[in-house]
Amino acid sequence: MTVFELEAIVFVAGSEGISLADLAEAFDIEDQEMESLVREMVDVISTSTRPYIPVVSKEVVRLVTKPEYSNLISKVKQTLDKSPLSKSQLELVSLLAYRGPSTKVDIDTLRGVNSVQPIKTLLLRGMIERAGESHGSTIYTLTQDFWEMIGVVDPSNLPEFAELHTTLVN
Amino acid sequence: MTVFELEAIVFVAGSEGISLADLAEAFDIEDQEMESLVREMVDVISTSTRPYIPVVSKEVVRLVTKPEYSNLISKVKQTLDKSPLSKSQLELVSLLAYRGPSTKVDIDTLRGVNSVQPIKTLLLRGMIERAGESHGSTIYTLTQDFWEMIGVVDPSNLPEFAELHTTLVN
Amino acid sequence: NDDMSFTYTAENFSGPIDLLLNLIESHKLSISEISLSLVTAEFLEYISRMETFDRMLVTQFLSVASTLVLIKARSLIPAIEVTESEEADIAELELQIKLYQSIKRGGEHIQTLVASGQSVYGRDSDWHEMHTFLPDDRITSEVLLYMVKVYRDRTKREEIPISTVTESIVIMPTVALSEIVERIEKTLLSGGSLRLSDISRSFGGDVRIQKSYTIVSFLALLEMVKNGIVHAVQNSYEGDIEFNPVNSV
Repeated sequence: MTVFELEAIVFVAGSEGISLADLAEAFDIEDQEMESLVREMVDVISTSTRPYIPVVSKEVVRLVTKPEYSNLISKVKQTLDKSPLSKSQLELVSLLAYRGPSTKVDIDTLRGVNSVQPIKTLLLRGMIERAGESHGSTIYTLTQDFWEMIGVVDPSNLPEFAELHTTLVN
Repeated sequence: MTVFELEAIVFVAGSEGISLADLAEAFDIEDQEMESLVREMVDVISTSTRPYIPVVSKEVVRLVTKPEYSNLISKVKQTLDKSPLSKSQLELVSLLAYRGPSTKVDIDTLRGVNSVQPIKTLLLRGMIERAGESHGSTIYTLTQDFWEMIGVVDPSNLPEFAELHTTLVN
Repeated sequence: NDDMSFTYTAENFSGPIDLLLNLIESHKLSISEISLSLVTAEFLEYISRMETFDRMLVTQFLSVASTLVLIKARSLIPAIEVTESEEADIAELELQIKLYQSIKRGGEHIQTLVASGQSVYGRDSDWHEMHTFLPDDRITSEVLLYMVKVYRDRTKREEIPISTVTESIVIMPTVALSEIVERIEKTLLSGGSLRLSDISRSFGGDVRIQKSYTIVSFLALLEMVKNGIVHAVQNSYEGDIEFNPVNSV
């Protein structure tokens, strides 16, 4: 398998992306070999004139446009409503971004207030989505559209991620 | 505007592509200039290692993967498609089954979340299809293949149909 | 202690923890039991002037207030007995503020990212260009039935406005601090003295409500002591506290 074959697949997969595990299965190669191929692809694309870069987040690889095209593209493509987030909406997305997917109960406990309202609004704005249940409480997570909106596709690239994540997870 | 800026926009436009007229209008340049820019982009991309080429058809430009990758792409698609439907996809088909054809707006309102993602996936798996529009919102319905898969000829044969249908329609 | 410039509307703070963190930061303190005891008075001042009557929110503020009063009491009377569960409440409040501080800092980063306009864009998947039906063997009419029922039950649950858990304690905020102050003032001005233990007994009924009223009364009395209307005496080290009007001392 070549780097360009891999790029063709990732191109077709679009913003849904494709997991490294699925790629390894489809091409019948070892996970390790797959990872090194993906690394090679990242190198090739990043140093080329292509207007996008591959991003690997949580074992899923996808192509997104380079940040320098952001203003230009926003003229022709509207994704999420970028009107300012309210204080409680901002707290909620921050919690999910730095802590990871969390149940309603965890969110309420961490914020010290009931979060029904900001959850509803963020669901409708397409910034968060339901992702199953744990102990009878709905789990919420940020959407791909949200990450693309803030221009950070991999959470670990958020400012101060390591420090804030550790505080919030323990 | 540079060739690569143009490529970024066409990339984001996906398989639907973008019309030359829309491009010219968004960037406030002459049609002629736009056409020569598109020609330049075709040259640059065709001679590069990119796994796709720009295609202009009926005044719409889009990026399509090079023919030599077709076999590979179908093979990968088949591997991926064994995956079971996610919870939100299941919820969506269940609602359509018991409620009947519904607009995107109805679906979003019922589920309380934006359903772009599950709709996309279900469309590509051939489980739902578009069936016109109502008040500017696309109507979705389950496909014949779907009903055959679950072995139900008529929705009213679904268990407890009458009662649940009434709940969902009101 | 003259930094009282913030306005008293509920909208300024997303909740009691946000208010506490703001008070601590405005005094350039770090998060600790000591700094919590220092900002207690301002926190209570805020509650007494709160204009919201969102019962849920008031309950949440009062629950934090009760822990703060405990902290304050312990800082004033070191010998005060604190139960294990109260000790845990104090530790939890400190931790909660620290966690909240991280969330708030993360929120600031995200706000900057949104404002910077560095969005990236993906491309819709091309898979659907290839029309093939891809079944999922797990789907049966029973699965559909189950999913619709889960959906129906979920929507029903979401329609209930206030959880029944909070229902039992929301009765409390219906008595305003000012009413209690009035009641205490009446007793004191008629020349009598008041003991803290009498006050809590006078509320009777539910232990939790009794505790809450005692806290509110204690706050009211502290406020009066601060304003020089009332004099407080504690005769023995761990004894009851007796309040007398200043003019009778």
